[in-house]
Amino acid sequence: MLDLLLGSALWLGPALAPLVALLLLLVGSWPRAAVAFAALPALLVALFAPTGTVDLPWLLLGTRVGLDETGRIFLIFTASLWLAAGIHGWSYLHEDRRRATFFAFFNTAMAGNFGVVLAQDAVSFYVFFALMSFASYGLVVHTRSPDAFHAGRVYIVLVIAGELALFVAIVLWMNLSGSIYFSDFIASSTAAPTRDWAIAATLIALGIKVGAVPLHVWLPLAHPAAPTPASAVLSGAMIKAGLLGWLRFLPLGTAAPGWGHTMIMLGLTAVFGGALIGALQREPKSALAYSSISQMGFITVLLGVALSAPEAAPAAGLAAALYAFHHAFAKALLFLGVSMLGVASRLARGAVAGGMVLPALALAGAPLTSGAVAKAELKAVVIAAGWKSVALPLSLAAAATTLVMLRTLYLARHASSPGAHAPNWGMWAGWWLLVIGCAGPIWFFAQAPVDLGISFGELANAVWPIGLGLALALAGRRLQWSVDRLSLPPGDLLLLLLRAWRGANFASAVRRALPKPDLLSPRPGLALRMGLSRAEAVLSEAEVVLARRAGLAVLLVAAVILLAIS
Amino acid sequence: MTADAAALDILLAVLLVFLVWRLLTLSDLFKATILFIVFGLLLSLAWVRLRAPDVALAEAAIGSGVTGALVLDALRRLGAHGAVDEARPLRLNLARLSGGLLVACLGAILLWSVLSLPAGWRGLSAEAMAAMPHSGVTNPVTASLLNFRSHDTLLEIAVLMLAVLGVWTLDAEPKPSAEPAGPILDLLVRILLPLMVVVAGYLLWAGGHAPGGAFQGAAVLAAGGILLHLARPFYLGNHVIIRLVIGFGFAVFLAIGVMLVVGGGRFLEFPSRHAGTLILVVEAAATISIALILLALFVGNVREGAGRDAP
Amino acid sequence: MTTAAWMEALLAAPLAGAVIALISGRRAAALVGVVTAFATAAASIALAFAVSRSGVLRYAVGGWGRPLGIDLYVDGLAAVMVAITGVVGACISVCAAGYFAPKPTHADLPSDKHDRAWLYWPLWLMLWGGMNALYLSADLFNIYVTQELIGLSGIGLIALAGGSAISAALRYLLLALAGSLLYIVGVELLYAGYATLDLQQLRDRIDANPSTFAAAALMTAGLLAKSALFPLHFWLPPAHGHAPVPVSAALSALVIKTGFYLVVRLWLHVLPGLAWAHLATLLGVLGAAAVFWGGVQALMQERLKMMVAYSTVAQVGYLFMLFPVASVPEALPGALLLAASHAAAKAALFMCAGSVLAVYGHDRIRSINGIGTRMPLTAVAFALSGISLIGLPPSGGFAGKWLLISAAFAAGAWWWAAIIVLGGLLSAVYLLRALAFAFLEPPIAGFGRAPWGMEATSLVLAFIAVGLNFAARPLSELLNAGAG
Amino acid sequence: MTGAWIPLAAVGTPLLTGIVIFLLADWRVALRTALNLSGAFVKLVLVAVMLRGVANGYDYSVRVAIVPGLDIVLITDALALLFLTLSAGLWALTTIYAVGYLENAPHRSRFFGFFSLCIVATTGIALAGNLFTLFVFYEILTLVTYPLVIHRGTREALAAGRVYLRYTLAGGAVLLFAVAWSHALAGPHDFVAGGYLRELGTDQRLSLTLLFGALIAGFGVKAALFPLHGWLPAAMVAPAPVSALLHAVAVVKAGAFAIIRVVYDVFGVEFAEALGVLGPLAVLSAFTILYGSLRALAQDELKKRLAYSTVSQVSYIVLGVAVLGPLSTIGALVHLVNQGLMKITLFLSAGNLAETLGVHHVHEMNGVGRRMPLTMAAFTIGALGMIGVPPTAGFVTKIYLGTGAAEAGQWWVIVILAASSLLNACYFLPILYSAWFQPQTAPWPHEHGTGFDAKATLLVPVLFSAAFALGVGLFADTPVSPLEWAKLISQREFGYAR
Amino acid sequence: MTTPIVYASAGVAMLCIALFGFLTARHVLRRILALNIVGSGVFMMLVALAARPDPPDPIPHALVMTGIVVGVCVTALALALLRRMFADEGSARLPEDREFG
Repeated sequence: MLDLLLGSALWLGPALAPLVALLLLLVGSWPRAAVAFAALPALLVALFAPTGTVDLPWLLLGTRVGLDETGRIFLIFTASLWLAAGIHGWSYLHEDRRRATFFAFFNTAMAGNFGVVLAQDAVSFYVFFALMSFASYGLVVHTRSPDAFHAGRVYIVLVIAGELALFVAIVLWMNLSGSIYFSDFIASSTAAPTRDWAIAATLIALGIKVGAVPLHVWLPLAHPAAPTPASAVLSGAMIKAGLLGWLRFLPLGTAAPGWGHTMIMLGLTAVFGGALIGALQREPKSALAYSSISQMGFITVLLGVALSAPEAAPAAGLAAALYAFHHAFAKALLFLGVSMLGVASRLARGAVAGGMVLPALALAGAPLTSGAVAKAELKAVVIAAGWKSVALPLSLAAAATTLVMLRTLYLARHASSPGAHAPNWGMWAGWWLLVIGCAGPIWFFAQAPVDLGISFGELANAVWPIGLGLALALAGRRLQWSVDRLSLPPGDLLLLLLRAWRGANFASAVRRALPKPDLLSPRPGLALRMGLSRAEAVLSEAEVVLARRAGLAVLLVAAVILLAIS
Repeated sequence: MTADAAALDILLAVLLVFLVWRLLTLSDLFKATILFIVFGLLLSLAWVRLRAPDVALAEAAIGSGVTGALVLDALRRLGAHGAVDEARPLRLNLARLSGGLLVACLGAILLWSVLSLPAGWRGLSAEAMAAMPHSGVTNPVTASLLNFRSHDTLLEIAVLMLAVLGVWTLDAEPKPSAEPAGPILDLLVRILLPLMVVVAGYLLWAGGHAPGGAFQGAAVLAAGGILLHLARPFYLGNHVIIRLVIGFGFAVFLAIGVMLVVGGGRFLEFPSRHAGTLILVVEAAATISIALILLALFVGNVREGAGRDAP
Repeated sequence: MTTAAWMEALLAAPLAGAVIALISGRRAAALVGVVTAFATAAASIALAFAVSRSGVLRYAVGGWGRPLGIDLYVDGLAAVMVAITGVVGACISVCAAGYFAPKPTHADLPSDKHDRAWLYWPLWLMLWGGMNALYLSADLFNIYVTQELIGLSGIGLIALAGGSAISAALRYLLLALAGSLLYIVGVELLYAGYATLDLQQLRDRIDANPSTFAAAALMTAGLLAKSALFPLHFWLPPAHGHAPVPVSAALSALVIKTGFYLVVRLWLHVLPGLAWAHLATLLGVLGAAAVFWGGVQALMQERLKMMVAYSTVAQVGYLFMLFPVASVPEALPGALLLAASHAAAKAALFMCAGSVLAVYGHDRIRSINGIGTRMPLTAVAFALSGISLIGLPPSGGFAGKWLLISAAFAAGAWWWAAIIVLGGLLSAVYLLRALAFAFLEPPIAGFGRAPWGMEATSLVLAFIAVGLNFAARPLSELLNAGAG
Repeated sequence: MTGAWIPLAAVGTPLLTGIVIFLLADWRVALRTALNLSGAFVKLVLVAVMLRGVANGYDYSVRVAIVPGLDIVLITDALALLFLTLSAGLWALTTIYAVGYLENAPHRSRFFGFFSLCIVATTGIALAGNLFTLFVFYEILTLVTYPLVIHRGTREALAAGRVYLRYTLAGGAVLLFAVAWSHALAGPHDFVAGGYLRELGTDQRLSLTLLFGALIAGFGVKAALFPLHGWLPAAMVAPAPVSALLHAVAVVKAGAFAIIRVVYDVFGVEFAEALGVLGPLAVLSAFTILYGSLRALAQDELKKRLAYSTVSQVSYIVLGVAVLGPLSTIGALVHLVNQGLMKITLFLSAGNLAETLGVHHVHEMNGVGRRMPLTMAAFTIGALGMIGVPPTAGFVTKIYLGTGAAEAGQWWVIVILAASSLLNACYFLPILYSAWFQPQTAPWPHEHGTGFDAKATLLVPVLFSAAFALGVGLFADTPVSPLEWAKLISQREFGYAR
Repeated sequence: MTTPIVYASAGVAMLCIALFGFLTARHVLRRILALNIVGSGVFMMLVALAARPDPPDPIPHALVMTGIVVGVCVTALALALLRRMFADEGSARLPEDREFG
């Protein structure tokens, strides 16, 4: 009993805390600010709680929550990001009259996100995932601008699609394994014909959240549309929920080479496509969003490798978690920086700019950054799994990342976010928290007793793509390629789709296609009425004739009766 | 059976059929009605030939007499316009053809039934004869009517009452133009009326042992009333006296029937010792009622001052 | 008291009441009528109990016995019919006491007729007595006389309404007379063949020869004309539609059933020796045709009373669907239950129409908005009796139809079941079409009041019609008591 | 059994309430309300007693003979109680709601009288122990709901009532025929888990198939299966509590419940499968699901949209029945309750909007979330549940239907479920979007009062039902939840069938 | 034995002719006459039947007498109705027969 209570408190509490904190919004002035710290329990649990699981059979269809090592990594960065974004956001939005609304959605999404990390069964995962996804809609459309609504619409459509796919995936996995617990999923038969369908559904369902090509179209629209703190968690934390889902659902450790290859191809496409399109953006946040697509492409490749080579799966899982960790802090820091850079005072601007270079470098994989470690780990796994051919493109991708980072910094410098105000203490606090998170690993690695094994070769390996990127950027500048002229609006594939659909609004198409009155609802039409009155005339006439021939009728009946009985 | 008797029968039969044919095809309904009365009288003859004098009397008095008078009276009220039927019954069309065929088939079957009857057909005559000593009367027809099948007769009197009630429910009719009674009619009434009352009384009394009985007597009585009405039109209305007299016969009959039950017997079970008396009482009461009923039917629902003119 | 005593009472009481009412005239007729009605109704019910307790009884009127005398005979079938007549008759009497009250309270009877309204009572009691006599009789010719009694009193009652009821009454009279004559021809043929008029003796003596066939055919045709089975129904709607309300109720609810009863008696109890399977089918087909014909006609009527009258045409059709499945034991109870609930429901419906007529001054279906608000009792009665007529559960109509349908299935003839079901739908269409207007807002202001007792009586009858749902079991027991 | 009076009392309580209410004058508000509520409460208590008893293995069956061999039978198996509990609970809610909704409306006694009778019929259907009893109460239900549908008395309402009757009576006629036929085939027989017609074997395949078709056609009218659904949107002219009752509790559920009885307890699901009738039924219901959703998309009138949504949703139940297997059975059964809770929430919320703001159409709903946050919150829960968003009630259903379909190898059903959810989202999310994220663009059509949200009598039932709709999903596996009952029933069905 | 047969046959003939007359007639008065004659035809068959044994069977006689009386009642009522209808509507035919010749 005690275990149960303790377990619930430890492993379900973090997810519930943000929801409980919402109650604070109802009360008076100062305690409301505590809403911003709703992620603190999660962080504490992530850092100090033991691993383990607890079963709550009465909840949903039999809930199992708990913490495992992968979950811990995810929870650490997720909670940190939400905490930083919360603190930052509370101050960032202090003039916004919809701040309470914002935090309602923010905390709900936060709860969902933590729940996703802590869930150990498919159903509660699904519940928290939905909670997170739907609540995020409120973040995306927070500004209520047409752009935001457009982005929101695209977002929600894909959320729904993702939910459906996830539903299908869960149903199929449950059918395959006979259980709703992730721990049983792996054991499910590899021979079952539906396994492929299950994997496909999983890839689609969570790929939407991850921003995997070609399901990424919502991401460059939605992430920038949200207020910056929300963008930070969307791009930094929530995007990883999809990744975690992959880790949880996919049968890593069993072979699915076809799917592995597909994922590698799509991942590489995302890596390069995302970066290049990102480099052609006009909005810093759009560029960052594309960068996220690109970065998640790395992880997609990693998981693809794991699926095609089962023995690499454990290492790949760890590498993916590490990469996610690194990307989360870096991307969140960049987003916050974007909102602060344009409006900060000169002195502060330096600090912010400096703060932004750090994650930019990390993303590009510069030595000594978290990115370098993560990338090294990633490449090691890829190479170990026998995918040497992929290693080179991955290195090259760093050049593309450098490009997009440069572009971002360039745009951020010149961007002015309308309505933004000078950073106040809360914003700084959140920002610093992320800086620590971003730089911390460096410190951690520097202190590490083990040899990091950073050889020159590896160093060079890490640096040359950055150099290439810089060179490309400089060359472009020299050649006066006007990025502005070449720029692509965010949304790429979606735009094509939308163009195709324009003028053929779906709803109105449906409306046109279906007959207006119900096919079968009876409308006693004019024809029927006329028919009735005609029938009436005929019948009345018949009765008159009968009456006139009354005797004959009687005799006829008698005759017929006689015939019938004789 | 002698040949001339047979010839008479055949002649009578043919005549009857011919009359029927004529009266149904004549366009003048007045003539047709006269033929109908003649037909009724000839029918009485036929009943006599069939050894049914009671029926013959009833036919003459009621079937021909009263009905004829009623029809003539109705015709008079319909006037010249209403008395003409322009239909031509012989003009054939499909309906008539099929009707004719059906009727012909019916006739064939009925004829077959008549002809196929075994020669020794007895009916219930033996049973009736055996029961006669207990019936209280000696005329088997009276016994049948008022004892064996008294239930029928009770209801029959009810039917008579109903006819009057039915006539009373109708709106009053316009008074027919009062014609002064001729002196001959007046004389006839003066002579005939007492005679008719006597004849009626005789018929009633005779009913017990000879042809006659309540219905015949009542018909004669009613005929007297009709004559009187023709000579000096009067209107009956539905005063309490009239109602009492009309209901009297039926009430007495029913009361006796019920009394017999109360006395421990069955409904209408006349004890054979008192059967004759009871039957006579019933017949007497019935005669008065039936006479008035028939008269009321003839007089109709015409009241002085209450008449409404036809549109 | 014994079965015999109740039989005597049932014969004598209404007739005595009639003659007393006749003699006592305008002032006391209604009182006499209502008292007699209740006494007769009580006797009817008592007879049913007596029969169910002690079985069938043959009673020789006058003590002669068949074949010379006239026998009365009561079995379950007769007792059921008498009981139906008794209960519904009592209700109709109560309704009539208000309707034919000396003071003019209603719109459809011209005021100059009020001084003749009391004639209703002797006529109605005669009618009732005639029906009792008919049901209890075991003699072919006696039955003829009772039919005439019924016919003449019915015609007199219809004529009470005057106006266009006169020609309707005349038509009815001619047809009834023609039917009676055909019947008499049949009686003659049977007497010629078997020298008896007693039903039971005929049953024992009957054999198949042309004149028997002819007799059966002629009698049946005559009876069908009187029970208004399609296509001999044409006289019914004008007559029942134009008669005064209690009269319509009595005719439609009760009188029609006499013809049906006689056909049942004839074919199930007297002539089963004849091979009549084809006839049974024929009657069923005519019944089915009646169901549809009457239903469609009812749907097209503009006047409530006419609609109800045509509904009778349809309902008679159901009864005749008994014959093709009569070999199944459930069929007869089913048909009788249907007859009983139809009697109650139809009487109730006519009274509802009468109430509407009295309150609104007309009975055009399209303009009776809001009777549900103005006359809730009537609306409820209408709805309940409609439910029974349609055959929706719980109602006597439902139980009856259910039994008939079961019988149809048991006889392997599902199509009769289908027809019964479809016919129920058809009746739903026309009844609910009318009923819907009851709820239409805003209510039209009426300008009269329903005669006292009419609304209440219609409600009682409607409840009876619904409550008959639970009568199936006692009814079959009563019928079995009759058979045993 | 000594407890036999309890089911009779369960039927009798609303009956008595209804009759007494009919006799009350319209202005006796307090007395009527007290009667209504005490009736509802007594019924809840009775249901609770029975629930406890049945869980402990008591049997409360009652048998009343109508004709020799033809009985009215009331049984209290788990399935009966599932439906009964739903009806009892929602009766209470809807009654409270209706009291508030119909304040000062005319003909209230009539309304509440029929309302109670409606519950009588529903209770009867729930407890019916044989096909005949089921049919009888089913027909009674038709009759007593008709006055509710045409309660407003407008010509439009009458037309709708006509449509309603046309469908239901035709269905009833088919049913009468079918029930009688079943008696002819197998004699009167009580419901038996696993079915009793299977004793006939598949030799009579044709007639049994036709019988199945006739029964489904008859019950399918109320369950609004595809070609027979036309009455449902038309019946939307009725007052909101009626719509709620029609859609959530009484009518459509009665149809669906009856279909469950037919498949499980008359034919037996495995025998039905052997006859090959489940496949067509599944296809039909799947088509209905999609058709209803597509139609709902095109509706601007809120209640009409909800009505078509019902058409679609009720077919989930039928679909679950038609897919062979314990899991889909659970899905079907639990949806019986879940759909009821969600739909009643939606309808009551819609009623609140109409009553408080005069909002009847989707295009009038811009910004309504700010004006009536609680109502719209309830609506949102209902709508998300309809889509199947976890952790609402609808999600539980879909999971079970989906896994059931997978279990049976009917993969296409999963596609149907997904497609339907998508369509549900397409017609519900725009509503939520306008309500929550759009500013008010036009004055409310008929605003009554300026208080917070709707008045309490309207609001409380909505919130309760919303809480239930959420709760049965969130706490799906608690011991007393509908899901557990559904599992019990499914176990029973498949336990016996094997 | 020939007398009864002769009259019975005449009765049959009367019955059939009158029945045909009833079928074809439109004027109510003639129809009433026709039905009366149909009745007479039946009665003649009955009485002819009764005349076969010796002494004659009294039962058919009783039946016929009852029939005659009932007949006159019906005729009287029919005539009264006819007069009423003629007074009200100006025609001696039933409504359905009025427009035809």
